[in-house]
Amino acid sequence: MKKIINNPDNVVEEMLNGMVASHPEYLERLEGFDVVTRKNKKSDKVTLVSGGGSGHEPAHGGFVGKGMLDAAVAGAVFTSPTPDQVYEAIKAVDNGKGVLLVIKNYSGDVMNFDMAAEMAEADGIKVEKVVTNDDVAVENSTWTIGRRGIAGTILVHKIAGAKAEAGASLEDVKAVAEKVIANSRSMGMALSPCTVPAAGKPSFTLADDEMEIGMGIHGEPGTHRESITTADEITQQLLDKIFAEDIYHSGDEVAVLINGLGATPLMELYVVSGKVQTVLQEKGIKIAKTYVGNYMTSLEMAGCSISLLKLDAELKELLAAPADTPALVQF
Amino acid sequence: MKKIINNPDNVVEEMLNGMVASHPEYLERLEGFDVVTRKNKKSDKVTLVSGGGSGHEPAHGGFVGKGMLDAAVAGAVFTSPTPDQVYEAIKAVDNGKGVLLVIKNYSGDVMNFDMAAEMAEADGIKVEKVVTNDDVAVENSTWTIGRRGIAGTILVHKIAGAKAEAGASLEDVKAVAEKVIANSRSMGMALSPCTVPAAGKPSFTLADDEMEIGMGIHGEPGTHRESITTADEITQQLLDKIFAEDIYHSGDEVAVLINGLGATPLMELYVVSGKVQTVLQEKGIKIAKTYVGNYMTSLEMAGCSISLLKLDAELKELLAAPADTPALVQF
Amino acid sequence: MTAIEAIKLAGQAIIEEKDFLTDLDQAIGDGDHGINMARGFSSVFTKIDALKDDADISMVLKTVGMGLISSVGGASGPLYGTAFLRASAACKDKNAIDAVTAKEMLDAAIKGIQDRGKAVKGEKTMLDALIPASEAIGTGIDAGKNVVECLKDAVEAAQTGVEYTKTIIATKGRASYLAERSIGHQDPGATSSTTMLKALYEYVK
Amino acid sequence: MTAIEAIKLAGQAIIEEKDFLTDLDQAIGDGDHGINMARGFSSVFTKIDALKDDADISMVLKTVGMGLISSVGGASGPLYGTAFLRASAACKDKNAIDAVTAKEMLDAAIKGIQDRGKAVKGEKTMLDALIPASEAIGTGIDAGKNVVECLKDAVEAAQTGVEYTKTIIATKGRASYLAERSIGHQDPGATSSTTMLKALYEYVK
Ligand SMILES: Nc1ncnc2c1ncn2[C@@H]1O[C@H](COP(=O)(O)OP(=O)(O)O)[C@@H](O)[C@H]1O
Ligand SMILES: Nc1ncnc2c1ncn2[C@@H]1O[C@H](COP(=O)(O)OP(=O)(O)O)[C@@H](O)[C@H]1O
Ligand SMILES: [Mg+2]
Ligand SMILES: [Mg+2]
Ligand SMILES: [Mg+2]
Ligand SMILES: [Mg+2]
Repeated sequence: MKKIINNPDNVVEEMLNGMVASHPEYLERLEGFDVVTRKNKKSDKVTLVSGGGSGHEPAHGGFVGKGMLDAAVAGAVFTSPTPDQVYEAIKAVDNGKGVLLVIKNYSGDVMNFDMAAEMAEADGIKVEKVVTNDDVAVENSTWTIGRRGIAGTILVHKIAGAKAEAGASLEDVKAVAEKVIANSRSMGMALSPCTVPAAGKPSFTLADDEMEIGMGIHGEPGTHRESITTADEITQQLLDKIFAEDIYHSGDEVAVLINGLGATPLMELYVVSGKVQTVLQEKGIKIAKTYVGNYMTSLEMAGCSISLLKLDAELKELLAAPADTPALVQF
Repeated sequence: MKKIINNPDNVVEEMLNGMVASHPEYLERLEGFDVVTRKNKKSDKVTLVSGGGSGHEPAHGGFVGKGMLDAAVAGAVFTSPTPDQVYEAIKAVDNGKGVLLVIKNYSGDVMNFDMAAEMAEADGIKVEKVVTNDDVAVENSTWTIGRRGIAGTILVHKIAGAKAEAGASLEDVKAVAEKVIANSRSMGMALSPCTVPAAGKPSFTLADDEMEIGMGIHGEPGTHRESITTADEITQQLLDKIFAEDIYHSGDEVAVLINGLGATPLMELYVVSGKVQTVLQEKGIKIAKTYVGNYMTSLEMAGCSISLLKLDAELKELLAAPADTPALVQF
Repeated sequence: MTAIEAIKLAGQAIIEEKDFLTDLDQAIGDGDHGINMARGFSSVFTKIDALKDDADISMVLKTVGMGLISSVGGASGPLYGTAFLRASAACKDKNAIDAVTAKEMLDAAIKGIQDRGKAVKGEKTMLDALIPASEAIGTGIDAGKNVVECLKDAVEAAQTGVEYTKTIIATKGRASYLAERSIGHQDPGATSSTTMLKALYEYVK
Repeated sequence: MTAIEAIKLAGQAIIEEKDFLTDLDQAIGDGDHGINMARGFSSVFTKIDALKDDADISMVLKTVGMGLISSVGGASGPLYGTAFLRASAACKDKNAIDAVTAKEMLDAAIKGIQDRGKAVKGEKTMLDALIPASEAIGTGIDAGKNVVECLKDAVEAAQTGVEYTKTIIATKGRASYLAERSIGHQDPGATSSTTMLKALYEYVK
């Protein structure tokens, strides 16, 4: 395991300290908790709290700021934060307008955030929850726990955050978050695994000529493994799986997120993005906005995910709205 | 070699196409050349052209836009662009106010940009050059070719770009760029090498417990190799080398750039940044602004560099000025 | 027996199996189950050490439950945490645990896990160790066995349950993403449940 | 000889040595010298194929120089490009190259490389092959040798120069960053210069 860290058991603490110290204009640490909150809180808006295991940086602390999240809760690496941490985050940001929890669909995240919501509600805080589930690598059926939440979650932060910033009610912020969730899908692949610092060894192993398709952002094994092929073929394969969802059609307008998993050169992400643009154009799908970079990473995993979000007028406007956070600035 | 590409011989072309297609609001491709230019050109300002080998993305194309560069020229991977490409970039952006070339100090870059400047001057275009040389891993003496230009170059783009955007003359823009160069120093280390696509094999090899100190951003071997140690010790070592330059003293105010080399998790960069903040604080050096992320990468190299820039009132104001580019937005 | 000693043995057994549990979770999950549970029990140890000497069994279990909830995270944190809290409630004011109380406690724990996690038997979770264990205690009670004998049967049933998890597809938890490919692997949570039961039995036997 | 054929042989020799040159550059540079030069000559081939049949030596060399400048990049692009342009100027209107002209051309090339790169002999660059080569031609001329004999001596001198680069510290180019650690490695540019001289000699001999 090669990492620039001091101590696997202290890495989240040091990372959070470093993050807050690096961005004092944006972030504050909630004393005693693994929670970062927005520096210049606005007191008259619905607040958004998200979070999850650490190791996905800049998610989620990097998206705390104007027009996105009000607080992010950081669990141990790849492990959902505990309810008390989430509860403290909710209490820290609530201003009476209500709190929306943006939860990625994993059993652990859902249960821990649920417990926190119960604790906050017991205090009389209005709490609503949305659960993101954009990862089409995983089957969605009543017999499974449903699709996972991956990079598409960032688009929920962006759009629901903009809605809240604009002064919408908790119900309306939740509704627009649900709309993003319904209209976004993602699919990913990896060239290499990642190593949880405390585990000290990679989550899976791949031969020199192999890639993993549909793995999870916590190093969960993928749907299958195959020989590495060209960027164009990889991109087409990921897009085909997304298109199989029957959401994106000719004439639609979408946002695209080409997400690096942590160790992917931007050069490669741009090659993929170029192919995505071509394929969508051929399908008659218009692209309103493309994001390319590391948004929801998996430590030092090499690989990428592609996310599409179908836009309507409301989503398009909110996506374009200003955001001012350490990891995403838009004006 | 594991990469998400189609063809090593075509990767720069596809990358540039993908970049421009992904950011049509910011970038245009100069037809027939490996040059990206700013979309909404301002006709009454000094223009800035930079560039170098590819493989350092987002540098330099990602920094083309308002308040930074007007054009970036992309050479083959890790190879300086040819004079004709640079010449075309100069011609494309010049509006009569003059062009500043921001060149990283490598024999190849200096010679190719020099030739381009001669060609443009022969056309009657006013051209000035600055050569960045922030890398303290390399000795600077009259007997060597001097220090290399690495991540600190981005701070030149930012500050000289802001000066130009504010309407300063070519002489003044050049002067402030020189001031940044005189006051910025960087030092880097790597946990892993990188592979030039056309070469197909890594630039150097490191044992599982080794790190390379002071390597170049093109995979040039470093000053030495040692056993991997803690993030705190690595950070201290890099800072010690920077402090040996006798530029940064108690009472000074600086900007900090913690630069990932391409495959470094943001988590690790934040651990390093946290330590940098502590060390500077102990030395009585104030930090005006910290940047953390992938700014000047080396393909999929794992590792980081630390850059410091000593600020005066002018530099501080220009650093804080707005920028709107694919890779750096500030308002 | 003192409840604190028993918990310490269970926790130590988990900490000893940390790497094994993590390996199991790497194969079909995200490779943190051992790390999570070890972190949880380290934190629990500090908390029970701070308990008054006269803390009763219910109080100890409540401390364990709260401690796990606030330190484990992931899926197993709320599940085991809730399980210990419910077991605590099921033995309120008891100073000794007979077989019937043991079954009541285990059933309460199982109910808690199901309330939170909505899983049933056969979904490749900790329940596939715990439900058979509870059934075995029931059978033991019917056969007139004492609590130690019942616990012995429970451990055996849980171990059989762990073996059974190798044969089935996961439909709850992170392993469910693997569908058919989860077959052949034993469930980390069922394994850690069995480890704790076994430590308890070793202590009382 | 036709100049085009000679250039093609030199270029092919470089393309054949692409991996070797790149390996040399990986050791003390950035590992692209072979890639750069091979890309350059591929581009040059297209350009000289487009030349009129009656193109003279000077015209061919000019085309090579311009072609290398606009396709190689890095340090070697401007250096070799300038070298060929200067050699072209030095043989203007000549239809055959005798030993004296050959030396004039090589000296012009060397001067071009020095104008651009500011290096002298002993800095571990291509000059450590080219300058001895020129000196050897001079000695050959003094000894009354013809152009082929002179070229043979030039190749030998260049090869000795390449060996010599192994023994010295680089003070120009990317290898200079390595200081003492550049010792023991031969310079990629000196090697490619020698490769081209050798191909030329093989062609004319
Ligand atoms: N819904 C559920 N009901 C019961 N047990 C579950 C459920 N989901 C997961 N588990 C158990 O949790 C274990 C995984 O725990 P752990 O690895 O600590 O959490 P995570 O999956 O969040 O990383 C699984 O092996 C399984 O036994
Ligand atoms: N200033 C210089 N003068 C002469 N030759 C030089 C100079 N700098 C570099 N070289 C030559 O260029 C070679 C490297 O070329 P190449 O690898 O293509 O360029 P780069 O160093 O830009 O990657 C060196 O081996 C050396 O022979
Ligand atoms: Mg987990
Ligand atoms: Mg080069
Ligand atoms: Mg797990
Ligand atoms: Mg080179």
